[in-house]
Amino acid sequence: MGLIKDAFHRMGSPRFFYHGSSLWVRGLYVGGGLGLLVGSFWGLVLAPPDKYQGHSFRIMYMHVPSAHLAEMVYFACAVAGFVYLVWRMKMADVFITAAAPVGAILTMLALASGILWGMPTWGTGWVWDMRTTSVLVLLFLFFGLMALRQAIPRPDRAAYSVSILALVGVINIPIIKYSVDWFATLHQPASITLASEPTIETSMLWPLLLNAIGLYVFIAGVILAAMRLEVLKREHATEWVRAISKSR
Amino acid sequence: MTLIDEFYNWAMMDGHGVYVWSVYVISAVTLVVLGAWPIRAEGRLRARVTNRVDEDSGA
Amino acid sequence: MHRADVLLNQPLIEASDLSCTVAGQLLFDRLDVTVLSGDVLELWGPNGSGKSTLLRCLAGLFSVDAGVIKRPEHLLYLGHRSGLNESLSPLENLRWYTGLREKNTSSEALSTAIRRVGLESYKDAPCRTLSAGQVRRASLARLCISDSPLWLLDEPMTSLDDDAAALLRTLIVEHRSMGGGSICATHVDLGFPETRVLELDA
Amino acid sequence: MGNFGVQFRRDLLIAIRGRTETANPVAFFVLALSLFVFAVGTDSETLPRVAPGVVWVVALFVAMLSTENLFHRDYDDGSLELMLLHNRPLFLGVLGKLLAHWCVSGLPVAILSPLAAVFINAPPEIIVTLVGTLLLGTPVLTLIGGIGAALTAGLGRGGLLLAVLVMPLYIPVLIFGSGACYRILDGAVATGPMLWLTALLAGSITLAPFAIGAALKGSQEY
Repeated sequence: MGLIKDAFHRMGSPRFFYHGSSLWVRGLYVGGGLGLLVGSFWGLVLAPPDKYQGHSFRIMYMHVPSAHLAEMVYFACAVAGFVYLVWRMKMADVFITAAAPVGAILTMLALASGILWGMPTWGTGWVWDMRTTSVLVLLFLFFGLMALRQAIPRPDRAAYSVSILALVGVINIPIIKYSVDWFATLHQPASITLASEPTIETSMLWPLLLNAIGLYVFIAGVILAAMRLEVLKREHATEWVRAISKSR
Repeated sequence: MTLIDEFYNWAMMDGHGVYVWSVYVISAVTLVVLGAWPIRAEGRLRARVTNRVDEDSGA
Repeated sequence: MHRADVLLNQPLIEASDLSCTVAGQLLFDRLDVTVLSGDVLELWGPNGSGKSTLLRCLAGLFSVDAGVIKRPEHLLYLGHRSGLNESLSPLENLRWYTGLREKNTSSEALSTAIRRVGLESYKDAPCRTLSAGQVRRASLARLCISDSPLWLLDEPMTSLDDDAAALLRTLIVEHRSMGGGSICATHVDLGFPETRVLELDA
Repeated sequence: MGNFGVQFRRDLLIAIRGRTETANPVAFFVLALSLFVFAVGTDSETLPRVAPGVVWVVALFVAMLSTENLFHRDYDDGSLELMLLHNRPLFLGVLGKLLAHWCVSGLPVAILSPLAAVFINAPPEIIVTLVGTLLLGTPVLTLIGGIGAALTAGLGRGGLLLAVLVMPLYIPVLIFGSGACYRILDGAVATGPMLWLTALLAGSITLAPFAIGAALKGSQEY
């Protein structure tokens, strides 16, 4: 038991994290980038067009992974918030600081691809259904996290409140999703039934899976790199950071 | 059908090409910027810390 | 008003190796603070040396980066801010304060406390109409009525005239004689016999 | 009497003492409604159709604007520190404070809503549901707004931060609140959304005070 506790503790120290993570970032970038390239190529060129939607269906290979990952990033921020509230681990707050902007950009990417997918397929850019609207709400939740941290004068003291906000947000996500779903079915014109995912034949599944894994791995690398930046920002006055700069 | 026509038809994706390509271009640009931004910013920050360290030791 | 821990002579508050950095500034490191009953501990140090932050950490309002604090069940904290709502009168503010402590204090006790700090004629005036000195006196009323064993006072002497300062000294002496302890962050020498001093450098 | 009652009486007294200021939310409620009428026009039959939603949106703005200064004044004059130090248990004191605040913001809106419905000539059959949903919904708005107010207590009165934090969380209350009225308007029965509103109330009344207490402690750290 001591080993795990010790590893958990050491993982918590920014200095250990900074030195240990440079290799990981490069590996995740290469792995993720490769997965995305192969997945996108496969989705754009090799996979057959969908019977009903034709080629615009290929947008799904980018929209679905980014929308799904954006939500996972918010859940991860909530978990990090919980870890900070319970164990007061500085690295948990560093994670939220780094992951929130990345999550927000991913959400915007998902929204943009959702709109561009909707135009040719259903004739309208914006469909007020459960999925698109809850992605929009997710974007506001990310903005909330960043806006609160921005408003707090001393960033190292913002961790407690931002963690609370992340937890409050994550508890509300399912409630918002359900209420928007109830709203959508109440006002949904029968013709556009977005809820039913177009049936995916296996040949289309592979590029989607590859893109999803590629995006996960790549974004993990981006968040790690952003965390390294945040650690440097917070610890630039400390000895070990000055030591690094001297050694170079 | 020359190679160019073939490429053209493929790229047009009978009308949907505009949307598909713009999604992939936007995604590519976003992901590249997202990937490069922390690395470059870290480099700049380390440079700033180094100058400050040199100033301190130099002064 | 006797206090249980006075008999056992347990420390009223015991804080060991406290350290706190705020906005990159290390305020104090590996600091130990212990107050026994009857002690008066004065915190000296220039502005920004962390006197107020230390008091807020001891009170439990501000979290330290490292260190353990064993606090009493109840303590009195007198900060820079008065703690009085501007549209309520000193008496109403005091009634709310004692009500929170579930002490069913009789209204005579409240009025005697108000009279003692010399705000008899302003008993029902909303606090926004009081002067700064009067507001400080109104917050001193909490000391007259407090039964907390430990007092944390953050520059209590500010904007007090002479007899208010004298009143504060007598309150602290009374508190001490009943076995209470107090920590005062202060610039001016409070003039108490054998007080301990904790120097916080910038 | 426990700290719930003590805190409630104190905050109600403050609200009554500052009558003119506490009347602001109600004045805003009536004013904002009339803005909608000027925008939509009275002759067309769209206004009755839009009216329940309008009343609910304005009630939401009233809740949000009035929770803005829920904790600001206590933070500025230091009584928030006393609240945190001496309110045992803290969530009961927070509940007392929020109840007092609801009595002067959410409750008047719910009581006035029949007049408001007539004011913007909403169809009369929805008035009972409107009052019911507002009575159930406005406390939830105050509770959720309280979390935002506690998080931003120490951050000065600067503009829209509270709105950005809190509005996404208001969406379910708005959807079920006005949704119930539209169910009635379409002749259906509104038990579904009403039950959902009660569930939201039960959930937020149990969880929000703890989040508010924690957020208030957090606000001391800035």
